[in-house]
Amino acid sequence: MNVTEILFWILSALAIASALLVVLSKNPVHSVLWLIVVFFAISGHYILLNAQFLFIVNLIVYAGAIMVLFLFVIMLMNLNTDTEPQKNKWLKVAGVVAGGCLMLVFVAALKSSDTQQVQMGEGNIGLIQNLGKALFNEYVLPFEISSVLFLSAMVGAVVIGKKGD
Amino acid sequence: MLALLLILIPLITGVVAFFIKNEKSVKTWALVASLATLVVSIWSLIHQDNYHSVYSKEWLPDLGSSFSLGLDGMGRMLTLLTAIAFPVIFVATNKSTYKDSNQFYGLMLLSLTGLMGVFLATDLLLFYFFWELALVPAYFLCSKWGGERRIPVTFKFFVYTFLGSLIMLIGILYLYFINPDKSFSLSSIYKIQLTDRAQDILFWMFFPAFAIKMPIFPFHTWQPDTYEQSPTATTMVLSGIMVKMGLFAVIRWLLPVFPKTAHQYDNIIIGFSVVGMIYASCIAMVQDDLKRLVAYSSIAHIGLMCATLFAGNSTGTQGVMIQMFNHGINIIGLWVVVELIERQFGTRKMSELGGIAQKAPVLAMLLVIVALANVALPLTNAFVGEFLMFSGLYHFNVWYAVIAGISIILAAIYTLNMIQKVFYGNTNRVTENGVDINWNEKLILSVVVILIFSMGIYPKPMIELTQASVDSLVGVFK
Amino acid sequence: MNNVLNYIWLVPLLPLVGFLINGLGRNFLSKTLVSIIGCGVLLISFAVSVYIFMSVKSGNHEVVKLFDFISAGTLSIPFEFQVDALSSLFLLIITGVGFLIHLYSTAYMHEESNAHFARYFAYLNLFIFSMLLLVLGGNYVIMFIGWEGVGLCSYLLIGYWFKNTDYNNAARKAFIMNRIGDLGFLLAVFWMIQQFGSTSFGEVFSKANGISVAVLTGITLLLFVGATGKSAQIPLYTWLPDAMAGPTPVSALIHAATMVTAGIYMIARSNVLYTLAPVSQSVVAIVGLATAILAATIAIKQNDIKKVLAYSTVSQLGYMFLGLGVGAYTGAVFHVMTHAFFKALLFLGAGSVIHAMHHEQDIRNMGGLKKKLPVTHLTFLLGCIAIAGIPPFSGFFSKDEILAAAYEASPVYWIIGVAGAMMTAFYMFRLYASTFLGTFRGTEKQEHHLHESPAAMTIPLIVLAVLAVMGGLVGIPKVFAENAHSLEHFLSPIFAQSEELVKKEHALDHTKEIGLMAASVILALIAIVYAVNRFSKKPELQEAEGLGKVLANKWYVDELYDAIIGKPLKAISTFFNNVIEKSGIDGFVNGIGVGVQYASRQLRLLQSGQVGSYILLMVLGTIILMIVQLFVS
Amino acid sequence: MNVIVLSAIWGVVMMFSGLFIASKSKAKFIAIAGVVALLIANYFDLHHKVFINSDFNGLLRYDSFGLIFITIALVSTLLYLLLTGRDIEKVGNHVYEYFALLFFVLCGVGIVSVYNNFLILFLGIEIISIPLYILTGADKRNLKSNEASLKYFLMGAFSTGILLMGIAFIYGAKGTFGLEMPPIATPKLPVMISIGLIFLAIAMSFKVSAAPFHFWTPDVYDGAPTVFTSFMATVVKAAGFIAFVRLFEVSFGVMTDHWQFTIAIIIGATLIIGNVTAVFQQSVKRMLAYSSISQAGFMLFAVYSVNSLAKEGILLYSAAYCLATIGIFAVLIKMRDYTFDGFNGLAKQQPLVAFLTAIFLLSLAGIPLTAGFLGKYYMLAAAIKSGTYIPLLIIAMLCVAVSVYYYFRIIQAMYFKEGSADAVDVTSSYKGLLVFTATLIILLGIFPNSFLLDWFHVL
Amino acid sequence: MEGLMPINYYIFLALALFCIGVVGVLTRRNAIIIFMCIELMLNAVNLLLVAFSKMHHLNVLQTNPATNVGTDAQLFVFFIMVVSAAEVSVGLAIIVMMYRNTHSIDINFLNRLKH
Repeated sequence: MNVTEILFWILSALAIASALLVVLSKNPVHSVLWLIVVFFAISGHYILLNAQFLFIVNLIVYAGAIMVLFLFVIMLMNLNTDTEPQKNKWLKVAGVVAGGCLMLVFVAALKSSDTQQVQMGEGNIGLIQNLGKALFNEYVLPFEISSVLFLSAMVGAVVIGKKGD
Repeated sequence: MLALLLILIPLITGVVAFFIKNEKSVKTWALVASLATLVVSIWSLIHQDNYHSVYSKEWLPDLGSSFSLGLDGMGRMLTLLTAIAFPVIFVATNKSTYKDSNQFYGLMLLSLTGLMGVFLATDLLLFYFFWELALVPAYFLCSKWGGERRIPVTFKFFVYTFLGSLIMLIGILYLYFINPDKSFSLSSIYKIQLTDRAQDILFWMFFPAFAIKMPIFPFHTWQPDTYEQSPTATTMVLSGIMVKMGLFAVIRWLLPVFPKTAHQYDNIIIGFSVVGMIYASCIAMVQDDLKRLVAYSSIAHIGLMCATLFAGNSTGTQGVMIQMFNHGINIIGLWVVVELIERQFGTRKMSELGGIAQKAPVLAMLLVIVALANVALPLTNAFVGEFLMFSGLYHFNVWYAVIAGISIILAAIYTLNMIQKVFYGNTNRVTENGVDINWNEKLILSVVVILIFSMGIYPKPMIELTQASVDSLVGVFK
Repeated sequence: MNNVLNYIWLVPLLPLVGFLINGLGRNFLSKTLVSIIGCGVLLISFAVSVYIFMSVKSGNHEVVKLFDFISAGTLSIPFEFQVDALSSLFLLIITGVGFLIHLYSTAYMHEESNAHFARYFAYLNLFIFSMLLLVLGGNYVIMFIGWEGVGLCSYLLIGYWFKNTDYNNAARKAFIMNRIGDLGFLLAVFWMIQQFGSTSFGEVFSKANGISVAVLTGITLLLFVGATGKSAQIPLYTWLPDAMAGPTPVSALIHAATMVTAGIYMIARSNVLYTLAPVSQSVVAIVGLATAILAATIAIKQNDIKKVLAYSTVSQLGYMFLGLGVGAYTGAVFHVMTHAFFKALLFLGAGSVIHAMHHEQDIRNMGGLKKKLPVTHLTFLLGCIAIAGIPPFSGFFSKDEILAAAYEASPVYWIIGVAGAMMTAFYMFRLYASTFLGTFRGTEKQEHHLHESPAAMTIPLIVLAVLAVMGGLVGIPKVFAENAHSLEHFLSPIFAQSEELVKKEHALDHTKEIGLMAASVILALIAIVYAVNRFSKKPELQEAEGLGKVLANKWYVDELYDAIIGKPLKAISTFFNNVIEKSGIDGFVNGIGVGVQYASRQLRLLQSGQVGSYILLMVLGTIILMIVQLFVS
Repeated sequence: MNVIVLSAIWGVVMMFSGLFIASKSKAKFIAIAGVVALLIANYFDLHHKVFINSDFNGLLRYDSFGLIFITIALVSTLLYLLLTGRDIEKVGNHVYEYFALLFFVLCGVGIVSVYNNFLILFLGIEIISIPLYILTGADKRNLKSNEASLKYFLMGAFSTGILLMGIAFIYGAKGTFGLEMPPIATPKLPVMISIGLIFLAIAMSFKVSAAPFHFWTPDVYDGAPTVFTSFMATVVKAAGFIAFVRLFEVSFGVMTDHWQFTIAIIIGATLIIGNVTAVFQQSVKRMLAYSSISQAGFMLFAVYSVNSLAKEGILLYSAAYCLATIGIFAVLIKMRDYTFDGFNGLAKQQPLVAFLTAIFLLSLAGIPLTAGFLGKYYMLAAAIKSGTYIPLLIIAMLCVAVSVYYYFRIIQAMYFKEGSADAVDVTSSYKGLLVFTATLIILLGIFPNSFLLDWFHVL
Repeated sequence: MEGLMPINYYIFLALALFCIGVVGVLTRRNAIIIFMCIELMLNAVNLLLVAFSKMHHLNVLQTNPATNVGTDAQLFVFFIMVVSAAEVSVGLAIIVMMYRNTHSIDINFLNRLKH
């Protein structure tokens, strides 16, 4: 029971707990905050796995930009009070049951699979230097493509979001 | 070469017909086209050599299919029947007017193309193509120019037959993959050695398509409605020729390929057919609508042919062969009469007609002759066929022949009933100012009558024409 | 080829030509022309037949093959004519009597309009043609062609006055009854094909010995079914009386002289088969006898002049079958001949009466026509005597030959037969008396118009009368003179094979035979005397009671048939049409369509529009697929 | 590669020309010019002449299969723009942006038809989806359009999650994102691959709208502006199939017997739901949505049986399907009323248009002499060749018979019913193009080899 | 040695998060929250991918110390983040548009299109 494992367990527990709270909390704003917590926990895992680059990106892009965006939208629509009326109870139950079943199936399928080890702590593939090389050598094409993707997303956002027509 | 012509002429003329807007000229055009086809098919009777009767060209190489046509005895006979039928139809319906007549005659010629193709194709996939192509124009003809219930009725007819052929399509594909030299050509398919199990499955994939087309009991319910609703010209095509497609297909593609299964289930099929004969005859007795009556009588006749086919002895098969031709002629004759009556008196209800014989003696006489041919009176063509068929059926099993024989009596009952109700007795307000038929209608009917008697008195040429086909079929079937 | 028999095809061809000319030219030809053609062709073919008859009499006979009719696989049916004693004899009867009746018709049908007159003669000629085919046919198929042809012609001629629905019904009934018989015939033919591989008489009879009796019995019985249809025997006899709807000459020709005897001809022709199948022989005999009695009883109470004659025909035919059944083939054929003479005579006489009475057929409205129609009266009387079997008239010889043979077979036959004969005598003279004797009972308008018929009608009467009187002399039994039975001698080649098959062990001794004859004659005479006294004074005008009523209504046989066959058939057809077809099969087919529509309406509801439920369904689908993928397959 | 690059570039060009050109109506000409340019670029692609020459470390794989499909897609797009370009202007104000987005979609289509790596697949699918979310919602005033767009977006995102999960498991099993799968030694499939396979299958099924992941299709097709529905239902969907087939051929082709049963279930469900539900529809547009589901059911046979026949077949089928559907939508757009009764008596007013519509419908129904028949034929042949369950085929056939019902309803309405339906602003060039499309369908139906399939072996 | 972890832990953790996300999608009605749950699912995938990358890295490490196997997975995660950012921008735009027109982002009111 070394420190890594302890951290692992704590972060996992945190991630799952706050994920549950995202789903459960009535108030959208709270959900957003809890989701940010989840992201932090996951970033913690990235640290454990020594994926530093992803750790940074995750914090900046997700926990930073994206979630703030969400927050803005929610504020904009002033949904901060728990205005959401109750969904049909049976649908809720069905949803939960379905999700549970999905999990069960996963577990049933995977429990018997041979377990391999994951390298924690060291290993330098997660470092920016390494990833940058890879990204601009063999992965330059997807990089370009993703630029097109952004372009289209941008155009779309403009088309949709532009007011007054 | 001639084989190709038989398809090309109606195809091209048919397409052209769509663009001839003037009604009179399109009628003439169609008539000329059909006569040309007739000339070619008669020509093909004279030149029976390879060069004239076989045509083959590469078409879908990687599907193992080729555009190959061939004329054998049976093919010659049926193409001749088709080629005779269309001019007759065109002349007989000359007086009746169809809106958008250019489309009407165009479609008629296209269906002629499809029928010719079916009888000529010696490649299974090509056969399937034409099999469908004959159906589509018929569908349009029926549901554009038909009676008031035409749309649902013809749609049922279309889906019913289409479904049948779809199942057949699966069978065709299986046959193709079983076939060692991956080909659809008739010769190579005849050579396939099928396992019993394969035969069983495939047989039941092919048979329904043909059974629906013929149709035999209990797949027949589309037929009376369709015949009743569709314009008589189309009804003639459907009942005179398209019905023969089913029988032809059984002879050409079913029995030789799956002889074992055919033997195995012959009793079931013959049983159904024979039951169907009695059943249809009974129903025919209580019909009031001429078209329905003829439709049911046709079902009964077809039942006999199908039963005899599966009895599979040379006598019976020979009977079926020539009966295919004769039944075509007779029933077209009947439809012509029905058409003339309906056009003149505006009704097909026997209960509303009567006493026409006084007003139209010639029509009456000709109808009586055709009707008697329909009940297979000796010296009419149908007698020869039915005699041989019954004899064949008798060889197969006495009791089938006996039961089937009852339908002879029933046929006499409903046919004479029809004659009496429509032509004899006293005139009523519907028929009181009827007039006799004019010369070209007389001409048509007398052509039919002449065919009836010549085939009835001297059937030898027809028998010799189809002899070879019969022998080969029976040979395989043994 | 100088052999006259090779010109046999002329005999049927001529009537056919007549038919075609009259039929196609019916709108152009004048009545005289039509009559000349109609009768002329027959006269010629009669001449040819006489010629052929002579050459046959001089001992040559052969099978003339015209062309291949049907040949499929092993089966080959040529279009061939069999010219021998039997057929040539029938040729004479058909063409001869036929000619007379044509002649008679020219006058009888004279009121008809041109076209219909021509149509009548066309039909008549066509009938003669088919009848000739029937008797000339060299195999059963050709015979069958004629067989159905005559049925068709009788249909056409019965329904000749097609405006009248009853007549049409009668015609239809006749055709359908015949069809039932024909089915039997046809099946027999198929059976033959199966057994002998051929239908030619020569081949069949030569091979017949080798075939098991059971099969032969079956074949012969089926053939007999055909005969009962054509020759109006139980159970298919009811059409014949109705057939009287046709013009009287037609009744005379078709329903008395020729067509109805086709059955007898056919059985006589296949005598070998019957002789080899004793069971069917006795069936034939019994049915014949039963018919004879039944018809006779009915005839007693009929008031329609033609109906009486019709039933008497049926019963006479019964006698002929009795004869065939007991192996007296010659006798049967003999009776066919004589019967042709006197029954044709009687019908034509009746026709003459009806003509004179302006289509009055009910004998209750006749009487005392003796002086008004002398010729008719005389000839009719002769005919009655002949049919009653009083020597030396023709009927006596032929009938007695049959009865004698019947006695040999079993005395019971004889007794019943004689009873029948007695009844025959009774009703014939009841008819005669109430028609010609006593006082006139019709309207004075009719009385005013009463007149003897024209020569064209009386001449045939006279000729036939002579034949009816003399006809018997060709077959004088041994009792009176050794081998004076020229007919038997003439026909012997036909029946030779059967003769040797059954060895006649004891011929009836002469004294006994004479006794039987005497008995039958005396009984007949008693019946005659009683009938004449009874009906010349006061004919029965009131409706019959009790048994009489039953007889007057023909034992209600028609009603019975309708009840057990007609109605059920109609019912079941309606059931098929309305229930099984519409609701059952078609209902099922349409039901599929409806089912799809319904399913569509239900499946639509899955598309609820709710994203939540969509995704839920997707997740469920995922789960199911995973289970299938991971744990099932 | 040319096509991908050029389409992306042309998208940008459209955007900027939007800034400089005032009139809307110019847009479609630029776009058409663009597609023509793309066709030329594609011509070079076909002959392996690439402008920007660089190796993609096996991220892309140019084979005849993908190249031919790109050609089909471009031709279809060209026809689509020619037939319905003018109707795009009617949708909203951002005409140039719409065209730009269409070009981005084309770029994505180019990507997914030649991808050789899960990463590219993912990006390609996204690059197709995101513009489509927008185009679906393009008609901003129309609530249906908004709703469709939101539904499409939510479910699309969800399916993306599933796709990624699948990819993750495949990666976990084999350690690379390359498509090629090392042959499996064990008789039982490793669990991780199994799960990954299922999730990928589900995600792709979603994209090609196969049951039970089809629910978005009717609503989105119905809600989206008809012009864009036409594009979505044809080119995009076909591209989805190409991606699907490629994925299952290259990655899972070695282990067919492990997953064929699962796919068979999807096929059966898709066929039944698609056809049966279409029967009761009243709106032709919505009926076409369901018909596209049922057609997808048939195309799935190609996924089921990954063999050469299947690949030829899916090409032929998608060509036939795209042409016919584009044609029908082109006619539908011109109609005033989208219900079946809206077509009553069209044959009177517009005999030619009605006739051509009939041909398109016959092709969809799979009547011989039309390309639709041969497409179905190839599918069946491929399925039988790779050994299939006869019941499945029977179901397929029954479904075809059912499909005849709803396709022929239009024919019946046009030809056999009385009515005064008319198509608005039908120009002769429009008619000419329809004729051209129909001719293509017929030609493909009679001479598939000389017009399409021979390239498959040549290239 | 120190710092090894069975992969299954990560797998189950990721799956748990994934399923929680699914449950959220199924049970909430607020479009934004549903969208957030989808983001949660994506993050679960990211975590899993990173874990796998390290796993494969370790596997190869024994044979080849200088390997960089596993890089691709981390790059993949990077792309996922990129794409999801794009998606978020578009998605939020759509949601806002919806909100403008109907003043609600409750998916239960999205039922104009059905059947």
